[in-house]
Amino acid sequence: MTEEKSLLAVFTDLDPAADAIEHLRTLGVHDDCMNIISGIPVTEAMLGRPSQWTNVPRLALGGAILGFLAGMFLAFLSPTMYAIQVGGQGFVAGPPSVVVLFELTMLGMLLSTFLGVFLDSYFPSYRPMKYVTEVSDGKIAILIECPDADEKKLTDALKKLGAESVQPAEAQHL
Amino acid sequence: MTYNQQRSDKVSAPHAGHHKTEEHFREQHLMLDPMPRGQMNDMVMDSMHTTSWKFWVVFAILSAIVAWGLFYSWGKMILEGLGIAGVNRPAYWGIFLVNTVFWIGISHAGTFISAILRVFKAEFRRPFTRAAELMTTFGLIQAGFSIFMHMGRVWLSYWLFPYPNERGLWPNFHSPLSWDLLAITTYLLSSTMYLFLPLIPDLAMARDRSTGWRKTFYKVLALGFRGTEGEWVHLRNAMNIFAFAIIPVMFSVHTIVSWDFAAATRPGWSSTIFGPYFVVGALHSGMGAVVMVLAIVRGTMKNMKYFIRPEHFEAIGKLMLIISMAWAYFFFNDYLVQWYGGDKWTKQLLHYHEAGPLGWMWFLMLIVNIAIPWAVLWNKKWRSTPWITFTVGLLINVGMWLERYIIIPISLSINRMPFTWRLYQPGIEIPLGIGTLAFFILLYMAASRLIPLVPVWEVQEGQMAHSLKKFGRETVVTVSELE
Amino acid sequence: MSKNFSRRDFLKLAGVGAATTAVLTGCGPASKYVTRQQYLEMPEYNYNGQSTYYATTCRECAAACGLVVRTMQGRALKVDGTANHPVNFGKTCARGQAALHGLYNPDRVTDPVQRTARGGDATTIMGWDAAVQTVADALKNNQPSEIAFLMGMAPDHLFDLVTDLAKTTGINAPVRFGALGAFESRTTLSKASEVVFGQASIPFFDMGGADVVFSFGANFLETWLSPVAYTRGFSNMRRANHTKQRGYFVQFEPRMSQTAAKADEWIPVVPGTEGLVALAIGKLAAEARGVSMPRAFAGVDAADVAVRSGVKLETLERLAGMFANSASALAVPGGAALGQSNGLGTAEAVLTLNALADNLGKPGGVSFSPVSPLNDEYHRPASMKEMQDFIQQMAAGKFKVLFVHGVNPAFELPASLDFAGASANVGQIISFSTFPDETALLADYVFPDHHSLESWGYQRAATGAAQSVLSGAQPVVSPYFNTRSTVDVLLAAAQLAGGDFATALPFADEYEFIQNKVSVLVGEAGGLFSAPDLPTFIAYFQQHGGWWKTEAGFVTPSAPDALNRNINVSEAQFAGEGEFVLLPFVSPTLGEAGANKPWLQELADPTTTVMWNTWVEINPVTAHELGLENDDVVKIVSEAGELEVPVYLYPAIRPDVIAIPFGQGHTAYGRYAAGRGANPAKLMGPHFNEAGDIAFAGMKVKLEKTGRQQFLSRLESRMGVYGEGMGEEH
Amino acid sequence: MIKRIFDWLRQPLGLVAVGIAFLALFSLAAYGIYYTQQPPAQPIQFPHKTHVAFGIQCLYCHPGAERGPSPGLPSTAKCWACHQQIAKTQTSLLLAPLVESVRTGVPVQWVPVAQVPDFVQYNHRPHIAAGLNCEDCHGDLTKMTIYENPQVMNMGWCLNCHKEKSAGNPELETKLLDCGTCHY
Amino acid sequence: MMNKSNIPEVGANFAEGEQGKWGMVIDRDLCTGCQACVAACSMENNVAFVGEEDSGYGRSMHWIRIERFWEGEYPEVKMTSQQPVLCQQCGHAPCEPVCPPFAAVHSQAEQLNLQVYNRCVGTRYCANNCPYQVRVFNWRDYTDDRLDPALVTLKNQYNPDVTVRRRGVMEKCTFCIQRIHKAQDKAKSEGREVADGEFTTACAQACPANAITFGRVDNPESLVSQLAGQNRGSKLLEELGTLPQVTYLNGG
Repeated sequence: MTEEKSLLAVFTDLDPAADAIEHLRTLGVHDDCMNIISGIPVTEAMLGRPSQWTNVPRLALGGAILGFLAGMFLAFLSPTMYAIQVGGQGFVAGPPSVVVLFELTMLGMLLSTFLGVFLDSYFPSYRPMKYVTEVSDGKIAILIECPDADEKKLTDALKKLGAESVQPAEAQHL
Repeated sequence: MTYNQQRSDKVSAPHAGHHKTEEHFREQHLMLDPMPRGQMNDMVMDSMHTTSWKFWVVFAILSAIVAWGLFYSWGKMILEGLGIAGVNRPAYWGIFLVNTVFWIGISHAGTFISAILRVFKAEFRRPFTRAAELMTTFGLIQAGFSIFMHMGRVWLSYWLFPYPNERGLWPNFHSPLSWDLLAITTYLLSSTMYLFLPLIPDLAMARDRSTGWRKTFYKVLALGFRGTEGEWVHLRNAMNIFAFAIIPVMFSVHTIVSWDFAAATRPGWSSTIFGPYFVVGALHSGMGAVVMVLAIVRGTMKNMKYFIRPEHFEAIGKLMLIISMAWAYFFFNDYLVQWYGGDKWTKQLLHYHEAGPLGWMWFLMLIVNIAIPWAVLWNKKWRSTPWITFTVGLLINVGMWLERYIIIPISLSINRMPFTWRLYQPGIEIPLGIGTLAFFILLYMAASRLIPLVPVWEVQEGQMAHSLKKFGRETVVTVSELE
Repeated sequence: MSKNFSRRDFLKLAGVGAATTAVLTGCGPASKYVTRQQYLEMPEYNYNGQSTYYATTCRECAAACGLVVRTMQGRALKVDGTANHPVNFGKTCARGQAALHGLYNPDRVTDPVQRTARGGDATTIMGWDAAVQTVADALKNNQPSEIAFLMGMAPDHLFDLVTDLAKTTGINAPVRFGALGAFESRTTLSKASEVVFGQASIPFFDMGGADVVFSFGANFLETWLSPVAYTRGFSNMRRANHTKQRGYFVQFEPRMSQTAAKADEWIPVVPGTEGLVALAIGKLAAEARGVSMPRAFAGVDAADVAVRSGVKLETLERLAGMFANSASALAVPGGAALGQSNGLGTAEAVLTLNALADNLGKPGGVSFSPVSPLNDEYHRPASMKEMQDFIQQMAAGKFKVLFVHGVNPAFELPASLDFAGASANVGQIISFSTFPDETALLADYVFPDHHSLESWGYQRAATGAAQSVLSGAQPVVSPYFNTRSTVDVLLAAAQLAGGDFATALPFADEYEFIQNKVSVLVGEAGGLFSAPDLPTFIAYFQQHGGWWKTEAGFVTPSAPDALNRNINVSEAQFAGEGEFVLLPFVSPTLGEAGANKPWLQELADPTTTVMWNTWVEINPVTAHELGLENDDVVKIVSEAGELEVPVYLYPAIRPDVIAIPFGQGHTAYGRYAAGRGANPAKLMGPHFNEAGDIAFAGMKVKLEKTGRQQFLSRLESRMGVYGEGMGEEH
Repeated sequence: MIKRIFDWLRQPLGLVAVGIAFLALFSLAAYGIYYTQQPPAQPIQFPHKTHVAFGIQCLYCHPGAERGPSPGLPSTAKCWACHQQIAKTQTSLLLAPLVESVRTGVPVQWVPVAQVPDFVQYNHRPHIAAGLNCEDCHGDLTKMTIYENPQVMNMGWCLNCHKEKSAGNPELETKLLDCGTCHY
Repeated sequence: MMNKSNIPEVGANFAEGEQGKWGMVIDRDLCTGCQACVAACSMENNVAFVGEEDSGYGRSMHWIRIERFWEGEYPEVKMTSQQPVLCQQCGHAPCEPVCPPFAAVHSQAEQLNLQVYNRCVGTRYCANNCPYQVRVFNWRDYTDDRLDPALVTLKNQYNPDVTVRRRGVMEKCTFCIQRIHKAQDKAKSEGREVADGEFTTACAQACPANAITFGRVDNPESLVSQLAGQNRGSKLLEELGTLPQVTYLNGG
């Protein structure tokens, strides 16, 4: 096995970055070996990148179902665990159950959406990571995983394509 | 109205038609006044770091007020009982619940701006979504304080939440208060999450340009966010889900608050329109509060004049005007039906509202909630002026507080047992109410120095999407659909 | 049962009380554990956690209602009426209910004390031996004529004991007094009864059987004579059943009292003209009946009366017709109507109406209550005039020693009689008061008696019962403080004093004295129970809470010529200057001595719903003319004194009359009473009616604004009771 | 200013100080809770097992259980009825409080252990009448010196038994699971 | 005033037993407003007194209050018949469903509105929702002898059968449920049913005018049922459909 090397190419503008990605692909860098780091949300389409898979909507749906079930428990099961009559109403409140179901469904959905971001993005993570702080100044960084041998070739190519800087990426504490 | 609007647009724009220059657009619109990202970051960081001595003086005073008004007074009340408050028979609910409803109302503005305006892609929202979202969270905290203050045995309040216990007893979901608890909890949690998600990239930005304890603080909060494609996608997806889902939650919260009253067997309260009436009322006070916060932030914080401009006040002023009209509509709807078909107790109550010893409150409420906004906000120039909208917002908040005061303790004074009618005179509610207000401001002040009040990446995104386009002789603003 | 009741060894179970108030949750007492003191010796009839009930007699007023007190583990928990007691038949009034707040009052006199200086608070605690010695010395070292006893109204065993003592030793006969008796004008009533019916006694008005009741100022639903018995009578009158229709009740009174509020008709007569109204009704009723005009009513001119009394002639005629046509009409004199300078004439006129109605001795009419066992006549408490004489004797230095028990003259007597001033000339004053009242403050010694619920005794019921009643009292709990029964103190002191005193009271203790007294009933037939011997009798006596005849024993008044004598109702004289007639009345909830019981203070006055204070009732129209509003403090100036009281705008009072409740305004008497409200006795001058009762309603007063306000605590709403809320539902 | 405090707290010494402060607060709270839950010492270390071994019935000393809410604690007189015939009573250190109580007439201050809170209206009689034995709730007294509750006497424990006993009998269920049966 | 017989379709929906078990009849024509019931109730149920200031501010804790109104003006003024208002023990009580922790509940066994003091957290919603305004709240610690030394002696009177309430708790008339339980317990131990009139509430027991009658309304033979059946009976705010168990007899 050849040793893997990481490169971080920093671009100022969107277009050179998109060009660079396209060029890298022709240089044999697979899409999976590239990652874009940006300070503002740059859609995949803008850079001609394949669509990202996200579990967040599915998790949200799952959470909503769980929340709904919890609501079912609170609205329909919990009153029967110690049946207490109030105001001549049934043990299980009718219309109010809708309120309980709604609130808990929404709570489940939103909580799991939130947690979904954490799960999908591996938050929180305080380990050293490959990053340049210029990103938050609006630069677009391309993180490339390549065999050791290709480092020189790619660096040159990227430089030529307008990269502000290309450097080996070291994992560092953010 | 629309006609007036258009006309005033024309009149107030000095370089009408194709004479509008790019400078003019830059000056008018933040979105057309782009700035390098790094510079914008510095401005925001700068605004967080800059604290004058005045800030600390106010901070100290507010801390003292919170310590006295909130914690000391509340502790005293817990030890001595609610007797030191003004609640009595028949006004069993007093200013505590007025404040609860008021703060929940305030909290509606944040969601309205950051969720509804996001869903409808109202671009003027961008610089102050976070400022509004912070109000939601902090307002809800005050609402929580108020509702717990209200309880006679607050140390047992955990009984209101569902948890398995040896008695087999669960909360009573027949009770509107139980719905309230669920709704407010849901709303508080989701609005906090919704505040936090868009904050992550900005925290990462702050992390990248901080040192010392701030660095640790932001590092912990930024969770290791870098801005990779995946992170952005997950975040955006989540934010979209939130933006859509939190709207019904928001509506449900104030509707359920209104059901606390509407579900009761009391004259004046049993009104089917209370749900939307309360929601609109909440937006009314919420928008007023947003405009107040924006004016203060713009006036006191460094670099904020760049982010918050008259165009924003103008836009919010328009919203305020519309909401004021909606509120007036619902108020009249509620009043008319009660007046027309109400039983003798309801009629007695209406009479008492207007002609009772606190009748001035009723009239003042109508003046500041309807008359003043209508008289002022129709004018584009006036509503673009921060101090004018600030004043109107302040008055609306006073009016909305009075509205809740009229609905709760004043309406409670009249019931079906005339032998028990009695006035309500607030006692320790006043320091406690001032304490919650001070605590809200204090939290806001602390937050303004700890987290970026302006969502930099959202502003940047917006500026990316905005451009000028010429149609024939006319230069107009266009917005690209980036999302 | 032996006489040595182990019940007397009850222990105060302090721990139980603490446990009762133990943790609810949250910030409760520090520990959930409370030590519990168990009985040293458990009485054989007692079980843990089980209540024991004792029958006794209520001594919150002189009516002698029977009580059953629920006790548990040595604590008295609840007072209720004795179910078959002829006075109250299981019922109680609010004051009886609150007796326990007297028993457990935090301000009781806890030990026998000697006062350092009269009027001061400083006392030194002395032992009971020294206390008994003090009493013995007081008896022994003074001439019998220099020894006086001032006692409460109740005709009880202590009164019998002191009477016996007086008979044997020649000390002054005990003087009995009570403010309630003064406000009821008992002397006037008994004098009038003597004049009209030939017997000096309190007549009994059988309301339960009457169809029409005309009450002239008698506030029998509040404090008058025997309120529980009369309320029962009222209830029976009102209750329609298959044998009788609902009775009709008319009250003639310048101010709508609680009693008048229950009347079907309230006639606001001019104060002092009640007697004239009675005469006019008599005349018109006689006319309506078509009988020959009785001499008693012949001299009155109804039209003139209508003008003077402010009652329309048509009203008089209508009421007279009602009175005449009723099968069973009843007229009742009492209250403020008799507290006028012409009170005796008024009482005579009203009693004579009964003769016209021909109801004497009949159901629904007037009779005399049966005389109590152990007693052959009605012992009338002293009238105010007699009290004035007594105080003059005090002032003249005639008494070297004064014993006070069961009465609080320094508070209850009009300030103008100057009891406090006269007391300075009494060598030694010994109070047996249970509470540190105003009189106890003037006394050199306070030797606290047990609270009535801790005491033995018996009491005769003067009126209210159909039967002859001797109501028995027994301790329901052991004494809570270091108090001692006054009878025991006197018995022991008498033995120490020797001589006549020792021979007059040859009893070891109170219990023996009572046994001795009731022993005459042992063989008595026709009673609730009969017993072969004294111990059995005593056991039953305690079990039932007294002894009474099973058959009603009303005495029919003999009034052969009641209708044929002249009745002189003179013009009422009003003392003092001013535009208002002052009408003091006894607070229905507080009575004369209820002010130290917090729950009585917190009860809403039945008419005004005011709590914890004194007020002056003014007609709203008059008040507005004077520029007065609710809660404005006014100064009431009479010839005898002045008083500052907040205003209550009372819609049902004559515009020329103002009214103040009596019962508050204590300067001592414990934390709940002292410094609260005002005492109208300060305003009363020494003016009497022909019978010697004080003309308490015969005063003119002036009102002066003070400009201050004092918020009166009311139960009622200040905005919802005058029909603002469209009145009530029905 | 704040920064300096933060910095100081991040030092090892600062962290130790924070830890100590936290521990001190926590142990204070824990001790407070523990302290209020400790029963005070009984005046006499009453050996239940000895008395039960002699064959004395529970109801002999606690007769109220059969009749009403409270079973009661024995009076001094009841103890003394037997103990005055036992020579050791006068000399035993353990029984000194009893002898003292008889001599002075001051009752012995017992500490009730099997207590329900004030807001629970508990009545022994129906439980005995329903056929429960003392040991069903109070444990095996043949093994105890001073009585100790064999379990936490809380509402869940009460309810468990009430549910068990009333299962299948709707009328009894209504009665036994009604809030008003115990709380008023 | 709606008559129940006018709305049979609603009445038909009432479940069995909702006509109640215990009931009371109060004859307003007999009530003299003497406050004996109030005093008796307070003594029986450990009701706290609150002092002058609080009682004047609508915080008095009476479980019964005797209402009276004024009609007309002098001299035609009339005080309306006294109306003792206590908890009406509604069959469909508005106070119950609104209590979040189940502190105001309906007793299935006794068909009463219970207030479980120890479960109450003091939201006071029940009191707001009570059309009769008969719920009273412990605004302060009125029963703590550490705050009021007078209670050290006064608390000896407390009825051990009734919980002593502390601050922050709602309370109300219980129809003397402790007496109900005691009577039932006694009857059960003697193997019989509770007889009509065997026991009564503290207020009814004290009432000198015999205006209050208490008993089983589900027993047509009982005195209270017979009195309630009179045509001069009405219930308070019956139009609200709360099914109150207290019948007021009006007029003569």
